[in-house]
Amino acid sequence: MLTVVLAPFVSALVAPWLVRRLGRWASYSLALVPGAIFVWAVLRLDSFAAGASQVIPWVPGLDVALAFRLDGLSGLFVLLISGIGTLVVLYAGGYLAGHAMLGRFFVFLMLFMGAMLGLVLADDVIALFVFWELTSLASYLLVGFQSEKPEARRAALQALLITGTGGLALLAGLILAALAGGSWRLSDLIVAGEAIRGHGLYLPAMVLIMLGSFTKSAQWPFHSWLPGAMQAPTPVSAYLHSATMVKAGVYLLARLDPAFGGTAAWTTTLLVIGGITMLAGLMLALLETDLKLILAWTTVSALGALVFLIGPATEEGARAAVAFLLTHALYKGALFMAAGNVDHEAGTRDLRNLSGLIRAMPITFAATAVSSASMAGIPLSLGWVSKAITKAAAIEAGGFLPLSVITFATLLLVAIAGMVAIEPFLGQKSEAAHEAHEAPPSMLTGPVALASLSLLFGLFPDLVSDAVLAPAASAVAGSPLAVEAKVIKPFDWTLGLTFVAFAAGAALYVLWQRRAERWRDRLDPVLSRGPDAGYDRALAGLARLASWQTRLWQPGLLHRYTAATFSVIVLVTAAALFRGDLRLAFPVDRVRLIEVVVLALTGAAAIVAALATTRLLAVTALGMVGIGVALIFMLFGAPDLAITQFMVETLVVVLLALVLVRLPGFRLSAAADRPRALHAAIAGATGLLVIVLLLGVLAEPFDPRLSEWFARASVPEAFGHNIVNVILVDFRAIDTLGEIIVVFAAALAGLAAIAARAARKDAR
Amino acid sequence: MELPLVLLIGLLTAVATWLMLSRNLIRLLLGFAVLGNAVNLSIFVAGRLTRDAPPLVPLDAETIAGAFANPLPQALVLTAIVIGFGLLAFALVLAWVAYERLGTVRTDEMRVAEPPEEKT
Amino acid sequence: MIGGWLAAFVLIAPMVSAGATTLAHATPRLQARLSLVGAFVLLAVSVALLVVVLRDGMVVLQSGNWAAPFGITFAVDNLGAVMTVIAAITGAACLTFGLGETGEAERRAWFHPLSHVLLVGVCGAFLTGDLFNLYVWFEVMLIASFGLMTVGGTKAQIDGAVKYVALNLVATLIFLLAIALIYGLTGTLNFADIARSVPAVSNVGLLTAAATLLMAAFGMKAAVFPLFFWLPAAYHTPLVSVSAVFAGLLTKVGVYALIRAFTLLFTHDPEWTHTLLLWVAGLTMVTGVLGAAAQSEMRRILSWHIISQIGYMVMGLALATPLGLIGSVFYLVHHIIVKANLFLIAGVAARLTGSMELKRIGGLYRSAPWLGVLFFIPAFSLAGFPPLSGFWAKLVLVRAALEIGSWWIAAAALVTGLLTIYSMTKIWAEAFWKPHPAGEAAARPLAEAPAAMLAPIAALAAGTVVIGLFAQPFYVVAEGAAQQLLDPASYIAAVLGGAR
Amino acid sequence: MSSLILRAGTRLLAPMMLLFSVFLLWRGHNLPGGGFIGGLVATSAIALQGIAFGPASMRRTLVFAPATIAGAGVLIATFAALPAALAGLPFFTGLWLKLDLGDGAVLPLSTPLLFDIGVYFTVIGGVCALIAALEEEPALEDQDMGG
Repeated sequence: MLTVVLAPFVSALVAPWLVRRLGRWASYSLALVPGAIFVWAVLRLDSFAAGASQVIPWVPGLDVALAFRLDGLSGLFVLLISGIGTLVVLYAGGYLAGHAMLGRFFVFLMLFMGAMLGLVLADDVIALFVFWELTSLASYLLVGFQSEKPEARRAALQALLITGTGGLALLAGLILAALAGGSWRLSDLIVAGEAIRGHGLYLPAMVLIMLGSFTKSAQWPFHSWLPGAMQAPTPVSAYLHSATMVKAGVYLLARLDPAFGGTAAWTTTLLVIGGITMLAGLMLALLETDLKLILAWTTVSALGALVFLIGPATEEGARAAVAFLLTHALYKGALFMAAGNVDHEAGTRDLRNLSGLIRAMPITFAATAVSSASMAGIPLSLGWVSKAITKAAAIEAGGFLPLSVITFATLLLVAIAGMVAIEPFLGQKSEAAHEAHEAPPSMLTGPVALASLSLLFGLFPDLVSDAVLAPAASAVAGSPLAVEAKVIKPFDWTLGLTFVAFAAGAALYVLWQRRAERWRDRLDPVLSRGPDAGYDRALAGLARLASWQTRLWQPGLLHRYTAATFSVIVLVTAAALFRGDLRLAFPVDRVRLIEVVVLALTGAAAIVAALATTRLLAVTALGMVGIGVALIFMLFGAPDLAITQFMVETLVVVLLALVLVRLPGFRLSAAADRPRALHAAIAGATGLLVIVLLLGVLAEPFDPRLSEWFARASVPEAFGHNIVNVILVDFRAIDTLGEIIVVFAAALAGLAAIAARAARKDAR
Repeated sequence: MELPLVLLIGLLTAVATWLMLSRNLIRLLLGFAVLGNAVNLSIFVAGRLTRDAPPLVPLDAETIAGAFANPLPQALVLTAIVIGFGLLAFALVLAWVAYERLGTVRTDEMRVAEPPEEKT
Repeated sequence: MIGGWLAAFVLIAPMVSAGATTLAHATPRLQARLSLVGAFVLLAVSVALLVVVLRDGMVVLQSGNWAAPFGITFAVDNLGAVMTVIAAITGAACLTFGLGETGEAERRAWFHPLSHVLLVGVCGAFLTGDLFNLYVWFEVMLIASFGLMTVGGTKAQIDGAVKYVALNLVATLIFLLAIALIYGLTGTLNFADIARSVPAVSNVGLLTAAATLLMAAFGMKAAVFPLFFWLPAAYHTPLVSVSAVFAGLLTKVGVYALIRAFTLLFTHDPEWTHTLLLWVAGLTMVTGVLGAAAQSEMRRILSWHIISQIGYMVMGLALATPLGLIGSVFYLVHHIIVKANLFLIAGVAARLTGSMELKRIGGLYRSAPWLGVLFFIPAFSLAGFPPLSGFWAKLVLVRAALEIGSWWIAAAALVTGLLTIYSMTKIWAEAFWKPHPAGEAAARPLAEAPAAMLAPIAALAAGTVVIGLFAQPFYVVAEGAAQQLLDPASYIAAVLGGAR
Repeated sequence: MSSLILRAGTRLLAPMMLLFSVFLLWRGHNLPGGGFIGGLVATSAIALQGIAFGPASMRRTLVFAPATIAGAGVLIATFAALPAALAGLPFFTGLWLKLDLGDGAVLPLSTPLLFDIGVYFTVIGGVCALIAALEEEPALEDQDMGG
């Protein structure tokens, strides 16, 4: 299975090369990869029910493995991903023939394919997440493929941010689920359902995982990115936004249904969110005139329907979900490709400019018609079969409300099917239709193949019901199920209801053709406040918050920075003092006059330095402070320090003089420093804190081990009588080494700065 | 005898902080110099003060007989003094270069790297 | 013995390089060659040291043959050795890049020696086992960074340098004051000896205050909230190779010091220190990433992201669980490589399009697709996208937080990840996807960038991918480092046990 | 800055200070002094020279470029740490060679002394580099200040 997942990644790496070498044949060679995977999966149909696993260690330290598991549900997905993938690769070869960046397109597409296969096959929680995020990433690049268009860039970002938000929630949710279930394998978690549902982390894990699924599968109110993603080239829409990526969320919900399902929270949330999404999507589809957008909204609706079906966590629901999953993938893939054909060949996909295409594009029309029929659930199509299963599920789930929701959805879908299949193709030839001609074979293979399958499975549902749908439904339900799919059913009142819905839908289509324009105008102000605008508002709000807080922290004024730094450090350190009893010492024994004089003069000099307004006075006062400190060192037994301090102070004054003399006409005026009270408070607090800290230290006993050892070892072991110097050049020579490097580097740094001054001539 | 010195350190710290909060770069650097002195004295005090002999072993002896000043803080302070000097020397050069390139030593007028936002 | 001398040579190599490049500053070509050779020698030595540490355990060097705690001890555990290797990698990459970037050799004669001095300081800080010695290496690093800030000499650089210098001078003195207090309380400077003495200090409040002061000093170096001001004020101004080294290494030395201090030295009052760190971590992440969201210049965006990422590293430390520390170590390694690379890529992008300002550039997607690949890898690694290195780092940290029920820090980490995606895609959309506002020809092809600039970028990107795809060995090293960090007793025994 | 008295005084004082600095360096291991203090004294002497006779004379006194001297000092100090490797001892272990000069006088040569010499030169080179550069750079004219 690792090979299956890796194959598309490898082919992504060679895709640009293939395109350059083989030109238009590249798509055929690339299609071999998903084609082979499809064959691989078909050959393994028998083992779907039993399930097959493969575990390759990846990061054992974190218990992360490349664990794969092929069962009914993942098998169904693998078939869809590879099967539709093959058709889409061929289709893209025609759709984007001659495009300058076709190679790059295939890189992204194959990358996505690999990620998607990994996602559905992964049996490891983290591996699943890895592939999940990779699909988001690949979709970002695909949606933004026409990157010169600002709308494409916006749509790509919106898709990434919304699915990314969900992705992060999902990560947290999956980790919590793994902690609750005690394993990082999905197959273990599914078995540990009872433990998970009883765990304290169940609810947060459920909410977070749902958030991830809902964003990925475009559930209300996170759906807005999906219509936007129609900025992608049509092959992408046909692949990602119908059959694969958007179904990832549904896949995850279905996958975890045995572990998480069955609680009131799970069922209610999924029914409500799925129901809203399903109906809202259909109604919004009616308001569109862009063929692709209509399809996008029906996709949103279909995803809602799938969530709605998974919600009750019943056997009927599982059957219905997988049946509808397959149905939708087949018809929606075909419809998107057909819409792409119309766009490609007639130059527009706006319904208002399209009609009468049937002459020019008969094959496209046929594929569209069959697929639309399947979408509407007309008899003899696969849609009809899955609708029956769905209705059974609705009845089981609780009768009236679910059933009426589904019937209402049928009604709307019939009208939409009319918009998609009848409006562009029948009637008088529009201007665009005169120019149009049928799409090339590469672009017809996909829609025709998928539409044929809709028809074939509609006529002979047994072809898929046992081999594919039953194992998949079993995986969703967590126990073995059979799927009974019938074309002909005994007549009862629900069947009557369906035919009533068909009739009403047809009527709605006829009426709607006249009224639609007015409704679109009327609803526009309402819809422009929807989640899509909410996304914009959120982004703008984020930008405002960001720039506000950046101005707050980072106003570009050094004195604010220093003030904040000192304040924070003083406050936090002072607060820490209260972590224990503070003892202070006040040692004042036998103070000598000379000490007092030196101390007083040093303090006075410091104050003068602070208040000085002329350079000379400031420098002199600073020198006085330095000499005072040198004298203090002298008084307390540190001659080396005193000499060093004195010499350094001299050189500082020399440097100060050399620098200050070069700053003509400037005064050290303190007048500009406005918030004096605040600064004085900070300065006072800092001084006070240092006093308290030092007096506290002095109250503690001192451990003189080191000094005593130095005194003992200095002469016999290091052959030096000046202990300070011995410390400097021997005991702690590395300090001194670092210190001379500082002196050395200070010189170089100064030279570099002076060179920067010379750079002014040619500077920016 | 430590108390008066600690009070002086506190005073130096307060003065230095006050100077470092200034918008004038030269005053800020003066503040750094003063604060450096205060911190060096703190290390000195933290090693405990003594008026005893400096840490020099008599040339004819193996060890110091009586009490002596703690040599370790002295070595540390010596290192700190030189490092502080290196930093200050560079900072002074930088102040001069800043004045020549930016035309000011007032930090609130240095707005090249973080330009104030235009009001829109 | 071999290990000890290897540790010594980690310092000696850049020191000799610094001296030699200074002596050769009149002959730029020779200087550049010496510099590059020196950088790769350092890399070789540090890798050898890492191998020895991983094989034989901690390397303890009692310099001058003076037993701890009297002399200065170098104590190299997994963390120190790994950091040294990463520093050497960054140094080699950025110096190579610098060959392509720096032009007028005379004016920039001090670029090479100062870079090596910077590496001396960084490596010294990673190796030392002595608090005051750590201060010295911090200063070495600092003064070198001061000089490097000004190499090139634009006005913005001088302005940035003023703020950078002023605030770092404050940090320096705070650090020194903290050392004074800790020395006054424990009477010693050796890490292991301090760790041993801390429980004996009776005045806990004072000890905690000293620890907090130390935290503030290291926090300033690490640019945590609310002490990060110097970083966004300066990091976008110097030469690209310089800001890449800074971005990769400098703040991380602060994080390293925080980790060292609050796993080894001060674990006496975690209720205060580690709670404080946790809050700091969360606020650092969020303010940093919001700061990035407000910017529209590549290097300013990246600079703010340094801050937010520092938050992640501190978060792992604050959680103080094995997994948390593994996360911190992993994050450090991943981040240095990725962040240095992003700065280098920004430099190439600016060279090809003429500006760092996103409004004024674009078109790289068409003109330089391979640069797009090279950007995509570190950018999405930074955002924590799998299967790149940043994903594992984030995964470990989030899992560590969730395991002990620190919900809000996990949430902050995830939200920060999302906003990181936002600003990385901003750069991507504006610089790469968007057509260049000055027309298609304004974006130059990648071939116009010198190979010396591209080679290190490609190498670092490859490293990011390798860490991502083959995370296990890196995880094991991080795990070993975390185990050592959580076992101060063996550190103390290794240092004070008389090993010579 | 170039008064006659200063020049005459410097001519006398500077060489003495330089000699004294070497003396401080030498005796530092046993009495107050050492590489730092010696280096600082020597620097003062050379700075004095520079103030009295201008930076050119300062550079003449130094013979080599100040940055080169500082770089050499760092190298000397670094190399002082290395001989221990030959003796199989850890980094920076002090090695002593006590030359017997006869008459009981002993000339102790050691790696710590070599190290201190490195310190001495680094301090001289480093500080003089800055002072010389500052003295040589002319102040720019005021009207040019916008840059």
